Amino acid sequence: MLSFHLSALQVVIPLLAAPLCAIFRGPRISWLIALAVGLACAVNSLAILNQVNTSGEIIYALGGWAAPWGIEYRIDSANAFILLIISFIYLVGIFYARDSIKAEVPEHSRCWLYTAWILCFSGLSGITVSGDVFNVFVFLEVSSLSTYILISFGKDRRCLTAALRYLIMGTIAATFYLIGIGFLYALTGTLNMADLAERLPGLASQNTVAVAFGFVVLGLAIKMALFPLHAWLPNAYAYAPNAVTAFLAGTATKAAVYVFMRLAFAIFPDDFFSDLTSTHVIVLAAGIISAILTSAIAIFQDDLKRLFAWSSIGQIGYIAVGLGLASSAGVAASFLHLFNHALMKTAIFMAIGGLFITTGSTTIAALENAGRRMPWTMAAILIGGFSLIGVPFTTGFISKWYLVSAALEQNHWWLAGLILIGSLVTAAYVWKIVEIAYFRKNPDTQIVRQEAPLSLLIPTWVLVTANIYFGIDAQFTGSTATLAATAITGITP
Amino acid sequence: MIAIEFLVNFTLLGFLLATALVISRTNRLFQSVMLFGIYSLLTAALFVVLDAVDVAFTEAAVGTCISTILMLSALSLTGSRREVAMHRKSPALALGVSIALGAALAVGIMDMPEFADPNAPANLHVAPYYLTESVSEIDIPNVVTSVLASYRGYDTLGEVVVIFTAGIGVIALLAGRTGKRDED
Amino acid sequence: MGFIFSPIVFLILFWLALSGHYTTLLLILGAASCFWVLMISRRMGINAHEGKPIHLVSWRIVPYWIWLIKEILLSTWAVSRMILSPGSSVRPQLAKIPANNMSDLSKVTYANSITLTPGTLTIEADGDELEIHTLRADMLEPLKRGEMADRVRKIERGHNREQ
Amino acid sequence: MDGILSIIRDLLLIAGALAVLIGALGVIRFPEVFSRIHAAGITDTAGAGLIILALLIESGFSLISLKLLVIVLFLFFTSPTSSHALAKAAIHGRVLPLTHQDKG
Amino acid sequence: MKHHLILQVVAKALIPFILLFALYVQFHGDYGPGGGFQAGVIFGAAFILYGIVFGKDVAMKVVPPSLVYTTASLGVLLYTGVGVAGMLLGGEFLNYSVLSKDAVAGQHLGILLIEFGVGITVASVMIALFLSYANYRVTEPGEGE
Amino acid sequence: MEGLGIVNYWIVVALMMTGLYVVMTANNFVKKIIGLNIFQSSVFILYISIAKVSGGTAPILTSEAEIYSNPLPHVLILTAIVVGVATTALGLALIVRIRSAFGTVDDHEVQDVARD
Amino acid sequence: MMLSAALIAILVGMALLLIRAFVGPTIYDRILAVNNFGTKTVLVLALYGFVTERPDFLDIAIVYALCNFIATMAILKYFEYGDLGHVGKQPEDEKL
Amino acid sequence: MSATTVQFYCLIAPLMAVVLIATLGRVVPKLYETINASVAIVTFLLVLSVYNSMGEAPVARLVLFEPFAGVAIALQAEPLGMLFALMASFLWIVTSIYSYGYMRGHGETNLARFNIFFAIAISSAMGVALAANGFTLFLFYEALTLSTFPLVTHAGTEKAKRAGRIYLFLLLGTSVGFLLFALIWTWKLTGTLDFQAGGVFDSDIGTTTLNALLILYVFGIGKAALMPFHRWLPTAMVAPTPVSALLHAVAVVKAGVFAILKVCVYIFGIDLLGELEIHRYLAYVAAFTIFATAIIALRKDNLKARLAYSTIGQLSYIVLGALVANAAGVVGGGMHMLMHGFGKITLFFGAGAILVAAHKTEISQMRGIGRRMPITMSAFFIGCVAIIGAPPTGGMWSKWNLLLGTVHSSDWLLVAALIVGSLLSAAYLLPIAVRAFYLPDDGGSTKIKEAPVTILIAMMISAGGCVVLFFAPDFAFDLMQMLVH
Ligand code: NA
Ligand code: NA
Repeated sequence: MLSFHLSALQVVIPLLAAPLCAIFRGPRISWLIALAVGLACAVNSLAILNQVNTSGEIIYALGGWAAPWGIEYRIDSANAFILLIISFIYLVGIFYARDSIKAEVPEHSRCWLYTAWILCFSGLSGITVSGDVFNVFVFLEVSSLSTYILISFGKDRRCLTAALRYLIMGTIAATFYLIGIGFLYALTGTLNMADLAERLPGLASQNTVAVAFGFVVLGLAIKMALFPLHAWLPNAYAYAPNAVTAFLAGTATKAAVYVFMRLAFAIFPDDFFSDLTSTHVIVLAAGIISAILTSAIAIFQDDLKRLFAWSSIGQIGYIAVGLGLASSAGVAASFLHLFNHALMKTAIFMAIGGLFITTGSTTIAALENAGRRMPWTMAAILIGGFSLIGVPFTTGFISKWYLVSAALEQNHWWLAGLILIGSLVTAAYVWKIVEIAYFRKNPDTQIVRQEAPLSLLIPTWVLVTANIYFGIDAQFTGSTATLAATAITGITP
Repeated sequence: MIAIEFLVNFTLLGFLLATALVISRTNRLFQSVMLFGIYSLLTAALFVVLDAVDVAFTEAAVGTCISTILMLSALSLTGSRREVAMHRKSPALALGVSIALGAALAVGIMDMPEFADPNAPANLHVAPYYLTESVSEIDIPNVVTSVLASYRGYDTLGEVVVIFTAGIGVIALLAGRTGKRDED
Repeated sequence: MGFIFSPIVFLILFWLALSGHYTTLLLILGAASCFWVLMISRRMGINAHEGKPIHLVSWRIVPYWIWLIKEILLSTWAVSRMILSPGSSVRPQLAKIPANNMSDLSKVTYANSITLTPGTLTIEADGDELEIHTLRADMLEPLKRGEMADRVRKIERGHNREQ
Repeated sequence: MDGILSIIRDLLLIAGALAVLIGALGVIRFPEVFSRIHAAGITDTAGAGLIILALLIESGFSLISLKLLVIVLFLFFTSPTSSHALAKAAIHGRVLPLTHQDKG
Repeated sequence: MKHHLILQVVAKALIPFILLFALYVQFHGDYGPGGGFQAGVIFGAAFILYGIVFGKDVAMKVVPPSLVYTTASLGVLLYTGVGVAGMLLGGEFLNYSVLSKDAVAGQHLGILLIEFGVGITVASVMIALFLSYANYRVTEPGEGE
Repeated sequence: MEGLGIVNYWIVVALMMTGLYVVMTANNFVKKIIGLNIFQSSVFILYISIAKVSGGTAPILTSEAEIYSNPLPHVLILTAIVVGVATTALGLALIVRIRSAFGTVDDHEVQDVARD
Repeated sequence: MMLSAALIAILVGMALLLIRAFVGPTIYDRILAVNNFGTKTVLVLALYGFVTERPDFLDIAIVYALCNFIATMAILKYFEYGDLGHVGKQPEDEKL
Repeated sequence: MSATTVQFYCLIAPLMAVVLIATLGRVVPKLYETINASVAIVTFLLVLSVYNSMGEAPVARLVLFEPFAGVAIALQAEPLGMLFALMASFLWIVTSIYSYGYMRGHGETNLARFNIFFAIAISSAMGVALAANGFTLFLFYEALTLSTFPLVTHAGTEKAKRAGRIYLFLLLGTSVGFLLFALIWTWKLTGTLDFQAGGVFDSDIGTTTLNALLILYVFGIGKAALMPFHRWLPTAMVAPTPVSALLHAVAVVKAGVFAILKVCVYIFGIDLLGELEIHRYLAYVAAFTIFATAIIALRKDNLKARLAYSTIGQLSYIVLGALVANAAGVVGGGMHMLMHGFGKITLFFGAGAILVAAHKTEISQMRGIGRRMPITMSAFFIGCVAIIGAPPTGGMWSKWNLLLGTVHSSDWLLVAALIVGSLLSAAYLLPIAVRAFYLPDDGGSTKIKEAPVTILIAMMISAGGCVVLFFAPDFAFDLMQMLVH
């Protein structure tokens, strides 16, 4: 019986837990509830992946009403994979949050933070599993609203403006999405994804479909911070509490990317994204420009969180490049990088949180001597940085490999070149950090070993280890990503 | 649509447009809030004309009452009673973006099914099922309620969660305290 | 008599007027709702004297209402003429009129009745005087004569006598 | 009977519509806010009252007419309250009534 | 409390009826426009009127914030709980048909309950919003923040 | 007469443009939120216009009517309205806090203060 | 027919009030316009129900009247004290 | 234990040093070099056992992971790799012995970090040597770059950091920008990256593509220091001498030329390479590098700088050998990898010894130093001879084969470059020895004594190796013959 409800449980569990959190309102108990949700959903997401891989697509009719009249959950390899990423990052993030949040958020606010966090997770899960375009909108808003709240818990007052700007941008994005699906509904009379996919091919020549696609893409591009619609992201990541930043960096934009993929490749008619509208060229161009330009901007940042926030936009750029290639290989590369980037970026932000706890600062200057003061924390940042560059033996390398080969498959040698140049620009900012942490010695200061607390180091290193492990043995991730791409594009690479 | 419906429809739309334009031109904050109240009233009345009574009901309660109160609360707490010039930004970019948006939408609506056409795809595919089957499946006259609460009850759950989330957020931002005595 | 004028009766009547669906479930829900509203009102401190809209049910209210409607129509006519006449005939005035020997409820009834009739407007209703704004000096005259105040007092007195 | 009732109804509607129009005109024409409150009052009282009376006739006696009664009663309670509060707030906000104190 | 006599008297007279109207809207959503959300808003609005006329301190004595926070959560729990009940009784999440032997009766029950959940949450959140705004003390930059 | 119907859509477009313009040009955050609301509610009108059926009536079944407007967009917009008001409440709360933290709710001034 | 005529008359009245709301000049003029606009909307809805022969939606008109009142109260409270939650003494010294 | 698994232990063994240093070293800091030396001996023995089993049957491929379908991290010993592995593991023993004296004599700090990264570097070098495909080679090639980076910047001075920056930028830049690109392109074209005798390309691939690929490979392997990507090498001179030895003789640069040889032999295949027009032009670049660096080296007074430019030139000999695209050239290139390794490490040991014992870095200061440090300078002299390629050192055999290779290519320009280059190397190396032994010292060096004994031992082993290789080059020659047939 449980296996029948797996897909629903992924959202129902957090939805039951969040109000409980708000009823008990204790900082400890709310953390425990959040952690329990994480454990349950992580196991659940594994079970879902297993079920999808063994017995195929999961279809769950909510309320017992069959689609298209009711709302259905529809999970294939693609969203099972995304669900896995979100759930595990959430679990590790919550585990990490306890001590990190303790240092940043006053006790009486913590229960609200964890409630919002659980809600955010339920929203992201809901987006991922849903088979209904309007339901996606609803859960997109659940996750967005809770994200604004989470950001506003930051210590720096600028978190408030960051949250507000994100709120404004996010609402415009959601409204664009709403316009898009409104047009689709007017043309087809349905909101169900599978039903839309069936009905749209006959209408592909109508302008309204193209406009609908444009609005949906635009809305999602804002949500996934695709250049040049990324303006909300740097401040949001920079001023949110560290644990929140770590969680968001690994998950928030990912769900939007997934919806983008689903729409562009599975719902709209074949070749709509690529041949009929040539939108893929725009996405590709935005992606590659972003990958290089925002990495270059990152070089000039003085705050680590800001720096890696810019880096995140750049990495989204790589994901967009994979989408823009509009091929099964490209989408597989995007999926893989979604996973890999979640591992590396979350680990980096977690390590930065550790730095903050011990030094009270996240500026690059605070890294002086960090290589010896806090070797484990620093090593985590370093390995994460290497992964961003795409250094071998890290997941980043695997991502780059898939991406470059997807580009070369279409003989875009110039693109492959640009991707690799992007890596060099990335190397520049990683390097800047390495130099200060390891080679700027201040002979006057006594070096005291002050490593971040174990409760922060353990989750960080779990991710670092995964980063290295999946950098060497990419069989699981690679094949899962390929399966996901196959599921979403319908083409076996 | 009968003639009077048309007339009311267009008059209300005209009022809406005029109100929106004045809001966009005024540099007085309070006036904007007041006019936004009128805007909501008009929207809600329009919804009645367009046969969306449940929506009108909601818009009336939310737009006129709650939104106005929220905005006034915000104004009083931000001390924005003085009427300040609010448009210092160069409008060229904004105008450009708005026009681009308008152009895109214009292209979109050209191919849309005729307004109020009973044979538009939206009125042929899923919706007729609700109108015909909800009698036997759910058996309540208000089809909006049966769709809202049952067929798409999951969306409504999401909606409740959204409002709950907003509540949590405002409490966390403004009230902060958990409300537990021992933690004060 | 006391029972009839108790708030729950008004609530139940209100529910029945609104509902229109008299199924068992809805009647039960209605009863529960009325009871619950009563509880909340009590918690809010709205079970005091003025919580009962006695002016709606006391038979003495009927002649008052009829008289008031007549006054409203008359003054509407007067003000309409001012609006439609060319040029400005508006000569506003502020004045104070006595409102002594009245309960709060009667005072409010009086003040609102004044406002309901176009041409006069209660600005302030604290204390034993009402501050009135009129469109034209002559519109104040009937009020100064105190007819309305007497009629308002009469409702209350009558009601008290009945009890 | 229908004929007479419908004539009464129409007359009430005409009167009510006129009251509403004149009230709105007054809100435009009158010189300052306090006078305008008086004009607006015409809509709330005579306008609303007459029109709803017409509708009461239209609906016959049914639950609809009870709801119409609720509306009109509600308006009669709230509209003077609003007018009063508005005037009070205006004075509080130092908007002085324009007065012609001809005689003491 | 003599300073807003008219407002206070009128508000006292109206509030019970507004509250009852809200409950009417709550339970008649099946037959006409309305339902849990609209009812919640009106219920909340009645309370807000009370708070506006009598002051937030009086309002908070009537409904303490901690109570509102709890009821807001309970509404969501009720909604989700009905969904879970559907699961436990052998249907899908939010399948009301299994709540009763008769599918249509089950639907009625389910809709009644979830609409109630919606109403509770919305009303509570509306009140919570008002109280949060009303209680907030504005500080100047650098002071207390 | 039916041809006129498209006017609904055109005005919706104009409202959307106005709303977005207000969001982008307003310096005051509260005004931005108002613009956002206009933008959103214009989308609501779009949906409700899609749901309108000529000769139809509100989708509350009665014995007298046969044609009803489409209930589905109504349901969607009910949800969207709630989402809108939730966003507004949260946005305004953020603005209130911004006032406390920066001493202003003007976009430019906040940026100036934040830079110091 | 007469119903429709009355409806149109009210729409014209609404247009006039809209002008007042646009031009002001004081905030109280605008509040007045908004409040009165609300009352007119109530009438429009009541009439419209009868015009389209579905008068059973008067609940909406009730809600309008209700919300209009509450919103106006909120606005005026705001203008008297700059604070919606406030209750207190009326500042005598500021009175005329 | 089959040879197949032993290959893996060759990689793991150096990492044992990391574990031991990290655990034991903290307790007994003096054990660092001892650990390193013993682990180095173990590693060498393991390599030797693989070498022994190779004659009987080809060593089977050992697949460690398969990150992508068809592309695995895999090891497979083949002749060229064996030669590299033997050389690297043997010289590591010598370097460990040497660094014991040097690091302590020179008062260096952070020895634990130094030794750990040294061991990782060797492990990476083993990975490069035993890589069964281009993918694995690339992985270990990058690991080598990263693990040597902390060694280059070891001093922590501004100069060291600048050097590190250039080091990382050029090596990572070329490898990520060109080499990775070339590999993925190759994979896309052929579906494999396995090193196959005779190359992997099908006949239907256009020559333009192949030309472009060859360019990408040759310049992408920045460790081979072909001009214009040679700048990292001289600047990396700031590193401690054992590191320079590692960089210049054992691991880094050798990994570069090794990779070029591998690409030429196993990816392109000598025959296909010969058909590509571009190989000739690339050979000219190598020839130019030989000539230009020799001129620069002549003008350098700093000993390590002169040796660095010498290295760049000598590497280009090997690249030239690979690019002339004939058997003799490849044989010469492979052997020169070995011979130059022994020769250059001796020279660097010498430079380090002079620094430790006499605190001198400039050649002009070294007059008469040979009489104070006769053992050091004798060894140094042998190293010079080996680099020049004269008897009685192994360098003669490699230069001879390279010459044969150029002659076979019938390109007289290349022949001339080779000969002139050797003459020039004599011109910049011999004067150092001559100055040390035959010019009177300038008086200030009376206190100079011979270098610490471990340094001397190391130098004697490496210099001895140069001579031994003159008499016993057969094993290397045989391996190279296996390679080209
Ligand atoms: Na409903
Ligand atoms: Na009056």
